[in-house]
Formats: sequence, structure tokens, C-alpha cells
Amino acid sequence: MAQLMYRQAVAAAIAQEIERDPTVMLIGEDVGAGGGVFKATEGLFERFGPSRIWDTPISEQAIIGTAMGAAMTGIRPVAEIMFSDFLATCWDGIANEIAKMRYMTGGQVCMPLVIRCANGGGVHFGAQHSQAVENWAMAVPGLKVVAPSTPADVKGLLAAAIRDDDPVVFFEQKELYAQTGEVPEDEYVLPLGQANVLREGADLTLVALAGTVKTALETAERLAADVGQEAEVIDLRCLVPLDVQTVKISLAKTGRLVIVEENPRPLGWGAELTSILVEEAFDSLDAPIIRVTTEPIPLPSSPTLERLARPGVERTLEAIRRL
Amino acid sequence: MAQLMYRQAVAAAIAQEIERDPTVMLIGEDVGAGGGVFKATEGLFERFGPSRIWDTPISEQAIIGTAMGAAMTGIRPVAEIMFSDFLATCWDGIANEIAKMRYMTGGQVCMPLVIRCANGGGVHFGAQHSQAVENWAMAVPGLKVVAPSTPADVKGLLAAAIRDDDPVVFFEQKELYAQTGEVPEDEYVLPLGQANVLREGADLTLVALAGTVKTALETAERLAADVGQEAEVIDLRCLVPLDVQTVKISLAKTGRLVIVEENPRPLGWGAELTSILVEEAFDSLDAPIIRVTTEPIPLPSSPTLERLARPGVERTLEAIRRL
Amino acid sequence: MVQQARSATDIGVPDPEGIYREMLRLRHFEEKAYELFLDGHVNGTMHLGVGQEAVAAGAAATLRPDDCTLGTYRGHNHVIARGAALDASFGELFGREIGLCKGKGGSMHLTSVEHGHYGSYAIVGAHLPIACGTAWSAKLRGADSVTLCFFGDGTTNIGAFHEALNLAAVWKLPVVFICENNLYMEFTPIGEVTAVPRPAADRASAYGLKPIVIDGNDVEVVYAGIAEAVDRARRGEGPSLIEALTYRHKGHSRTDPARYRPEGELEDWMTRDPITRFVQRLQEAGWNASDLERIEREVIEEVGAAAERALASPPPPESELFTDVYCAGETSWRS
Amino acid sequence: MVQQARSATDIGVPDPEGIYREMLRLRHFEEKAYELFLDGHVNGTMHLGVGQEAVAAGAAATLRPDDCTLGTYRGHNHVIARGAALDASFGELFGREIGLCKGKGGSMHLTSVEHGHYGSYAIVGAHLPIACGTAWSAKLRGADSVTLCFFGDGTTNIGAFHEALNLAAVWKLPVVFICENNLYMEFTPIGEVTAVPRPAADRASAYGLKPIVIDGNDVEVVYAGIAEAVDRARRGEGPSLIEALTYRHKGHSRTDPARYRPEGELEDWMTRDPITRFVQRLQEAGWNASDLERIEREVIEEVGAAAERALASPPPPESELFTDVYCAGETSWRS
Ligand SMILES: Cc1ncc(C[n+]2csc(CCOP(=O)(O)OP(=O)(O)O)c2C)c(N)n1
Ligand SMILES: Cc1ncc(C[n+]2csc(CCOP(=O)(O)OP(=O)(O)O)c2C)c(N)n1
Ligand SMILES: [Mg+2]
Ligand SMILES: [Mg+2]
Repeated sequence: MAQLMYRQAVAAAIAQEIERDPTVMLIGEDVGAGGGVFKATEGLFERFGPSRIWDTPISEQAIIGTAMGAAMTGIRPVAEIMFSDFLATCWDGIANEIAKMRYMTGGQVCMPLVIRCANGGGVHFGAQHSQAVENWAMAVPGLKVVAPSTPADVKGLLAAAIRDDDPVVFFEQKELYAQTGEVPEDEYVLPLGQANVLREGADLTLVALAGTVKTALETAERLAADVGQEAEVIDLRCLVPLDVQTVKISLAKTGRLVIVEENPRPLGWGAELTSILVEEAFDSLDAPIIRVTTEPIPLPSSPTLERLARPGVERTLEAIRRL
Repeated sequence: MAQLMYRQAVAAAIAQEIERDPTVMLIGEDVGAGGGVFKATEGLFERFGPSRIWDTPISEQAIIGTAMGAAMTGIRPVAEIMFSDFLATCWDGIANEIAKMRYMTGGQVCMPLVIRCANGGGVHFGAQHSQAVENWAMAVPGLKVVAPSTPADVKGLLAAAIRDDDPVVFFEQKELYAQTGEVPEDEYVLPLGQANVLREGADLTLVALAGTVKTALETAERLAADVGQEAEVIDLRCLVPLDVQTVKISLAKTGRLVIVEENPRPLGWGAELTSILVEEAFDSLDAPIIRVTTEPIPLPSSPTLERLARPGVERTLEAIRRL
Repeated sequence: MVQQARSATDIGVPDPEGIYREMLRLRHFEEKAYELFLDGHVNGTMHLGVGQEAVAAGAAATLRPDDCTLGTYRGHNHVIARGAALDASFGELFGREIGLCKGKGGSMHLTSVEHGHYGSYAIVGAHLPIACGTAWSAKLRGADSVTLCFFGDGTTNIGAFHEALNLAAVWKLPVVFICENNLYMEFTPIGEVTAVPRPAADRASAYGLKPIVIDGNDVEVVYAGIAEAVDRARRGEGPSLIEALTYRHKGHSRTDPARYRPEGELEDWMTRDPITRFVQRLQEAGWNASDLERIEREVIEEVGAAAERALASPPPPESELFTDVYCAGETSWRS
Repeated sequence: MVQQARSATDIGVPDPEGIYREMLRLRHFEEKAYELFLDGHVNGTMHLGVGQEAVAAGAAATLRPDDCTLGTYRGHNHVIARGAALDASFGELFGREIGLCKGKGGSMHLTSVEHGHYGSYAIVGAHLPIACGTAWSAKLRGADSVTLCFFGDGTTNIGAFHEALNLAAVWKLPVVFICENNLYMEFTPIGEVTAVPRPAADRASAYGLKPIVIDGNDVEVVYAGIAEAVDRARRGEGPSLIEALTYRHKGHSRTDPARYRPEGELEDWMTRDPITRFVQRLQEAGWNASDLERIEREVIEEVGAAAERALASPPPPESELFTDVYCAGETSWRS
């Protein structure tokens, strides 16, 4: 085990896969000599050189299209779109081309590529650099969607995403880049689509993803300390494939469920999870499923306002009181 | 009253507003001399000429940006993006600029513009020309979202959208363009955000939008004929503002609710509606809320498969049986 | 500069009969497709390439099997010229099991990876960056295969065009961008919405490329022009942008009557029909009319039989609905 | 062609003292902002325009109050040059109530519609089409106001650039696109990712426009070059694209140490600092040093006092969270 920062785990996963598979390539703006604006690819250019690490112009459509053309013809590109907000600048390539090509051609192509991006708020970057848009990707059939909450998960899930034969949008939590954690030094790959039960509890279930996992865990501790209730905390890790089963099992036990998600309302991922549970586990529900989300507004840059807008421990506790 | 086709109602609304307000402009590809690929703007160029009707190059980003710049400075543009699928080619302008500018500037600008597009399947155009993506727009705070189901609603709601000071994405149902209906000949404007109860019933509630309204109504008739159950049918008409109140009142009466939506799973608009109702009307629920959606796949072009993929009367009846 | 065809006796393509037959196959495929569209057999929409056959046939003749091509919704010509079976091509238009894409793609998405044709794309401009990717891939894999990317004049005004051309030039990618300038984007004359007279060639210098305009209705000129660019690309000398002047005889799509055309324009271009011209060239070079007619009869028969086979194919089985979304073989969005 | 400044005696700007003072205000605003960033008062990120003052100040001097400007995240210079208050500008960086955008925008989105500045945009290229819109609007309203749109060299490779330039040219819009070529897109030298040596000027002909390159560190040259383009636009003669050569003294953002610069490059450009050069010009023209120094002291005081006022302003009230999403004044997504 090594102590790595979340961002170093990104580089570690890419390095592991580049070494293992000669077809893995990294492509993006300033991912090479610059090491990435978040330093998430630092050291890779020095180690693997320009034949594996490709700096591009500011041309998100070209980055995504190039990754797609390469993926169809034997390469496994890892494309960086610097901020997840910028997925909008190449959304056609992602949602209409990459996600659909396999189906439209009756399975003539595979699309083994990863689109990495920095997602979420908390760093006061304002409305165009702080969005949590994992719901945008989840809404497009044909994409897989991953959003890890720890350095170890970053390494294991990014490696899995690179090896996966389907296109994966990989959301790195901006706010967590500097967070450290234990990461296996040896080859490390996790399966996609397996939620992680991070804390057991019988009184209620908290479902979280990426940046809200910490919020859910803190809330659970507060809850235990304040009112002696034990919350089960589930880190979904992936939105597609969505591990409904793990959530259902927990709900069957607790009967009460709160979702903590960073997507703004309306239509964050918690809405689909709620809908599935209502359809398929209605009898398990002892109380309404409550969602704690970012407010339905563009994210303000002022820290005072940004804090209010995002889901936090206080708002989660308040939601639990409403159960 | 006049008998108009859905597409003629589009032109009628634009004509009404162009005549009323000298700042209303239509802009898009082939909207002018060509009359629009769906003939939805036919006759406008002949009537109002090139000073009000602006043909553009194939430059969706330029269309949307131009509309935005004009909207901030005293114009009310109606921008056509031919197929809603193509919103992806200018999603940055829509989701990151238009939707956020008012907020980011602390209210220094208004954004009175409409983005019209042809939405939905049923015409065998394949995966890139058949999507129902009203959920994409609903997921972006700052946008309003309208999707009419009848020629009269087209006229009234499009007029309202043009007069509204906020940006509105207006989804025209491709499949309905040739459908006729009574449309008021005089000035006609409907309020945004008011659902329409199209059929009363005490046994269950069917919620629909745009193309699925017909499906819901047919299902209700079948249900009445087959098993004597009376379904209340609600046409939401708008997703933002979302008329939750009308749905809640119906649910309080019927206790059972099925949503018929054309968005593919996951994360169609019905997910948010479900989540709101679960949070706020849990005690009204005598049964799970079931969603009938397009299957979670890109839309196939073969009519045989396309029919199976989209929500229809049979699948809706089957969902009702599961209540 | 519109180049002229070469001298009258030697035909400037390697296999004149093959090229002739290919252009006829494209032409008769489209005519038959139109006929069957009117009869209700084609689902959705359809965009014909009648009149533009010289570009697809001439271009395909410059390629090796391992080269890649990408085209548009007006893409029947291109996939067939690469070798896709006619019955499977028809079948895709009709939404049948026999279809190139099992009926899931439709007229706008004909694809035959088996023949190096990596797709027909229906969102204008989208495939230009993708062509950069197939070209980049060849470079990465150390293969000397080349990518050809076909698109229309209207496509030169969309952002993806710009990003793709710049990246291709910066990375010296083995890709040839071929703009089929048929004068119209849908119903609008291209000149009305473009800042320069030659929508592609007048942009070449923005990417450090040479402006190249060729007569797209002269298959020998097409062959020569594209072969040169393909050779350059194969030698590692980077991308080219070629503007081929041509014309579509039919409307934009479906049954568009094309009323926006000035009077006499179609008639004028009919005199420059690429097939008629090539027939003249062949006859001048000594081919005899009865042979040429026999070939055409053979092609008509081939096309007709292919259409019959496609019409006889059943619709895709219902079980196909959920396959091909993810590699695992079903809609595995839930685990 | 890099043009040279005009003769030594008459200063080529209408109000030399005003221009001098403006450039100093921009410079000292940025220096102060940097100092306060290091002290933790600036939230999020920040991109400084130190070294590029001549472009913003020279350009603003060519405009009328009813003209529109649009800039980028590196946009402090531009909004201040249009007349935005220094305290409100600082306040926005600090996320305070006094901020130009009530603290909701932040450093990257400084906007002052009151002064004709229609926003700072943080997604590269996004505002070029928007500038077409403000220009189109003027045309539609029969106003003869002009739009100026500022952006960087790296922005010339994104699709929105292409679409905006073409539309502006086709519709002959009264807009002047000003590329501030400061040699870098973030950490990458622009030449490494661009197919032509001059990222903007070498693309002008793709839109039927004249290539224009000016010395962006000579405020007189900037003024003259932009004034000519603004006049053209105002006369209805359409858009221009101007490439102004300049340099940012600081890193790309925040505390970027800019290690990617070759040795000596910064020092070289410091000798061409736009303010130092203008001071020399003024002195050659007879201005005396003590006056110039007095003006600078006044400006430093003005900037310092403005920063103090901003720091004294409270954060926005919590009630601001939900305002300004929709015109109705709350988050009216539900009715
Ligand atoms: C991004 C996008 N915008 C608009 C359309 C609608 N559309 C389909 S074909 C076409 C015209 C394309 O013209 P051109 O590139 O000249 O090709 P041609 O049809 O003449 O072969 C348009 C506007 C589209 N498919 N994609
Ligand atoms: C679409 C998009 N891609 C990437 C970025 C990240 N980014 C911010 S500034 C920048 C460099 C811009 O370079 P240039 O246009 O030369 O402007 P400069 O910063 O030099 O003023 C990049 C890549 C962005 N903001 N938007
Ligand atoms: Mg064309
Ligand atoms: Mg720069």
C-alpha cells in the first residue's frame, strides 16, 4: 500500500494500464508536459513520452472524435476533458456518436474508450467550472458512468474503465484531488457496477457518490452521536452499471433511505434510483425516499453561497428528520 | 377556430408574435425561403421577409450564441435547432451560457429567447434523429421546458414562450407535425407551467407529455372498455415550470399513478416527478408509481424494433396491471 | 482550378471497366431505392447521391482494403463503392434482418467495417474529428493505412470541421478530407451562407494546406486528385483537403422537389453527368457501345435481384432490440 | 505585419493621460489582486492580464458607451477599461455583496452591462458567437453600435471560433474580433497546437477577411488598428479579425510559476512592457517624469482604497441564493 493523493491515483491507474497494454493512449489539453491543470497526469509524459501522451489544441470536439475513431480501430484512448462542464462543448460526440455507434451499426464496432473529467463544486470556481453533471452522462443509453470517492477506488475503477470494451465517462471529484488514502501498489482493478457498503447500520440507508460520500459518512457519525441511530452508508461508485441490488438489500433492512447527490435538482441521479426503488421495492419503504441535492440553480462562486447551494451534513440531517 | 396542423400552429404562433412585437426574430437553418424541413415555418418568409426571418449556415453554435447575444440586448429571438438531437452540438451555449448568464451576472441580463426543435421518434429516422431529450433540458437549472401535445397548445404555449423573459426550450413532437386540431384564430396565449387534465377518472392517474398524451388517452379508453376502470389523464405541457400541484391533487383522488414518457430510461423526466411525489405525497400512494419509458437503448430505425422500444398502449396497460 | 481529364486514348483509372460498373451500380442502386421509397419500402428518410457517383467510385479505386472511409447520411454511394453487398445495403434501408446494421441503423447510417467503411454519420460535421481518430490510430499502430472522409459543402461551416482540420494538420495525420460541393446545403445555395466562394478550398490555407479543387464529375480527375492525396498521406506527409465540384440530381431528401433550384441548372449539370461523360470517354477510347450496354444490363439485373433478396428478408427479430448497446450483449445499465 | 508606432511628437491616442492612467489602473488592480490572492482573499481561481494592458485600454478608447464588449476569464482588464468600478471588481473576486455580480460570478465572470461589458466567459470560444448576437442585435435595432470581442490565441482552434467568424462575415455584422496572442494556451506554446504560425491572422482569409497583425504592446498601434476596424464596422462594412501580439507576465492562473517558458523570454518581453513603452513615448513627447509619477501614485492610492472597500463589504446575504435564476425572482422551476 502507498499513500497517494486522489490525483496521483489517476496517474497511477493510467501508468499501470499504459505499461500493460500498448494500445492505451492519453489525449487531452495540457495532459503531457504540463502534467494536467489538476496535476492528475503529472509524471506520465516524462515516463512514457509523446508516443503515449498526446497534448492537443483547445478542440474538445476533436479530442472526443479522435478518441472515438481510434477506439473503433484498435486503440484504447483515455481522453481528458478538463472540466466536466466542458462535456457540453463536445456533447454531440459523446451522446450521439460514441454512445450510439455500436448499436447503430448492429454491433460492428466496439468503443473501448474513457472520457475523464474533473467534476463538482466546492472550490469556488463559479457556475461554468463547478457543475456536477454525472446525471447528463447517466441519461444517455450506451455510456457507462463511474465516479470514485477514494484514491484506491480511483485506481481500481479507472483501470477497469480503461479495460472495459464500452465507453466510460469517468468523473473525478475536483474537491478530492488533494485528498490522500491508501492505494494498492500492485496491479489493481475493481469491477464496474459494484456499490460499496462503507458503514453498516440498521436504522436507515444513506446512498452517496463521489464527493457526497464524505458527507454521508459524517452525517452517519453525527446521527449516531446525536440520536443513537445507525445509518448504513452506500457508495454507489458507478451510475452505469447501477448496482440496484446492494441498495435494495440495505433498504429491505432499514426501510428508510436518503440520497445525497451533488447533481442539482431536477433530475439528478437520485431521481432514477428513487423511481427504481419505488417500482421494485415499494413494500420495503417505511417512509418516503428523500433526496438531498444541489439546489436547482447555477452554482454561485461566492463561498458563502456555494456552501448553501451544495448538499451538506446539516441539510442531510434535516432530511433525515423529515423521514 | 381554425383547423390547423400542429406544424401550422408553430408558424401561426410565430406570425402572431412577429406581428405583435418588432423585436421577435426567427433564426435557423432553412427556416426562411425553405419553410423549414418540417414545413413548420412555411409562409413566414414570404410574409415577413428577410428582416425578420434569418437563414443561417449549418452552425448550431453560432445560431445559439447569436440568439443569446441578441436576447441580452433587446431582441426576442426564436432559434430553430432542426432536430432536438442536435442540441448536443450547441449544448455549451444552451446549458452553460444561456441557462447561467442571468445568475452569474447577479441579474444584469434577461434572456428572452426560445429554442425550438423537433423531438421524439416514431418516424424511423434512427438513433440520431429520433431522440426524446426533453430530460436533457430539464436537468439544467435556468432553462424552461415546454412540450405541447396539440395544435392549440402549440400556438398558445409557443406564444407564451416567446413572451417569457426567460430562455425556453420548446420541444415540438415530430410525429405530431401533421396532426390537425382546432386552433383559436385570435390572439392566443397560454400560461407556462399549467398542466391540463384531459380526462377525469377516479381509479388511477396517467401522466403524459407531448407524444405520449395520445398513448395515455388511448390507454384510458381501453381500460374503461376492458375493465371498467376510469383513468384521469394529465398532460403536463411543461417540465419547467413543473405543475406538481395538479398531479398531486389527482393522485390524492386516485392513489395510483403511472407515468408515460418518451425519454429513455434512465433519468427521464418521470424520475423527477416520481421523486417529488414520493417525498411530498407519500401518504397518497396506494401503489408504486410505475414509469413506462423508451427502453434504455439508442433508438433503432427499423419500424419493428422502434415500435417495441417506445412506450405504447400495450406496455402502459401492462404497467397498470402491475399496480 | 478545375483540372481537365487526360488525353483521349488512355483512360486515367486502373480498371476502367470496374469503375464504369461501379458507377452504374451506385446509380442503379439509388434509382431503385427511390422507386422503392415511393412504394413505401424505405423507412424514415433517405438522401440520394445520384449525380455524385464519380467521387465515391473514383475515391474507392485509390484505396487498399485496410484503408478507412467515413461518410454521411448521403452515403449509399460510399459504402457500396467500398464493397458492401447490395442486398445488405437495401436491407438496411428497408429495416430488415439482412441489413448491413441488422436494420438498426437505417438509410443514414450504412456501415460496413468489414470493408473498411467506418460509418455514415447523420449529424453534420461529426465524423470529421472521428476520421482524425481512425487516421491517428493507423499512425499509432504503425500501419500505413489512410483514412478518407467524405462530407458536403454545408459541412464546412460547422465547428467540428475547423477542429478536425487543425488537429489533422498539427499531427500530420494520414487523412484526406473530401468535400463534395454539390452547391446546396439542404435548400439553401451554399454561397448564401458561406463567407468565401469555395467553401472548402478557400479554407485550406487556414490549416497550412494547399487549396485543391477538382471536377468531381470526371472520374479520371477524381481518381488522379485523390490518389495523389492518398499517396501523400501514406508517405506520412499529412492531410489534404479536396473540394470536388459535383451536383445532386435529386432533391435533398425523400421526395424534395428541389424547387429552390434556378431554372436550367439541373439540365446544365445533366450534360455533365459523370456516367454519361465516362461512357463518352470509353467510347472515344475504343470501347464499343454494345459492351457498355451489356454491362449496364448486367448491373440492372444485379441491383434488381439484390433488392428482391432484401425485400424477402424478414424484419429483425424482437430479440435484437436489446443487443449491441453494450459489449456484454444486453442493456447492462444495471448490475 | 507588425506596425510601428507613429511619429515621436504627437501621441496617437485622443487622451494620452487618460490612457496612461487607465493602463496603470489595470496594472495595479492586477498586482493588488495577486497580492490578495496570496493572502487568501480571492476565492477559486484567477487569471491575470498583467502585460496585456495596452490591448484593453487602447480598445476601450475607441468605443462609445453604447458599444458592446465581451471578454474571457482573463477579463479584469477589459471590464475595468470600460468603466466598471474598482471596488465592485475587487468585490466580485472576493465573493462579496459589493461585487459586480453580487459575488455570484467570481473572477472569471466579471460583467458590467451598465458599462456595455456583456460578460466574461470562462468556456473557451463560447463568447464569439454571442458577440455575433450583440452585433446582430444592433443591426436589427437600427443602432450603429459596435461589438468588440476579446479572446486568446488558444481560442482560435475551437469550433465556435469558426462558426462565429463565418456568420459574422456572411451577415456583415458590426463586430471586431480581437485575438490577444500571448503565445500560450495555458502551459502549451500556441505554435505546437496550431497549423499556422499566426493563429488568428492566418485564418482571416477563410472568412474573406484581411489578415491584421498589430503590436499589442504599443497602445498607440492598438488604438489606431482597432479604431479603424471599429469605424469600418460602424459604417456597416462588416467584421474584422485583429491579432494583437502581446504577453502575459504572470503564469496562466493562480500561482502558476510558468516553468514552461524558455529562459529569457519573460525578460525579453519585459523590455517591451506596454506601460514602460508608453511612459517613454510620453516623455519623448515632453511629459515630465514627476507628473507621470504623481499619476501613478494617485492610481495606486485609488486601487488600494477600492480594495479596502471591497474587503470591508460583507458576503452576499443568504437570500441571494435563489434570486436571478429566473426573471420571476426565485427558482420558479415548479409552479
Ligand atoms: C449538426 C446538424 N445540423 C443540421 C442538420 C440537418 N441537415 C442534414 S443534411 C444538411 C445539409 C448538409 O449539406 P451538405 O454538407 O452540403 O451535404 P449534402 O446534403 O449536400 O450532401 C442539414 C442542414 C444535421 N444533420 N446536423
Ligand atoms: C472549452 C474549454 N476548454 C478548455 C478550457 C480550459 N482553459 C482555460 S484557459 C485555457 C487556455 C486558453 O488560451 P488562450 O485562448 O490563448 O487564452 P489566454 O489564457 O492565453 O488568455 C484553457 C485550455 C476552457 N476554459 N474551455
Ligand atoms: Mg451540399
Ligand atoms: Mg494565450
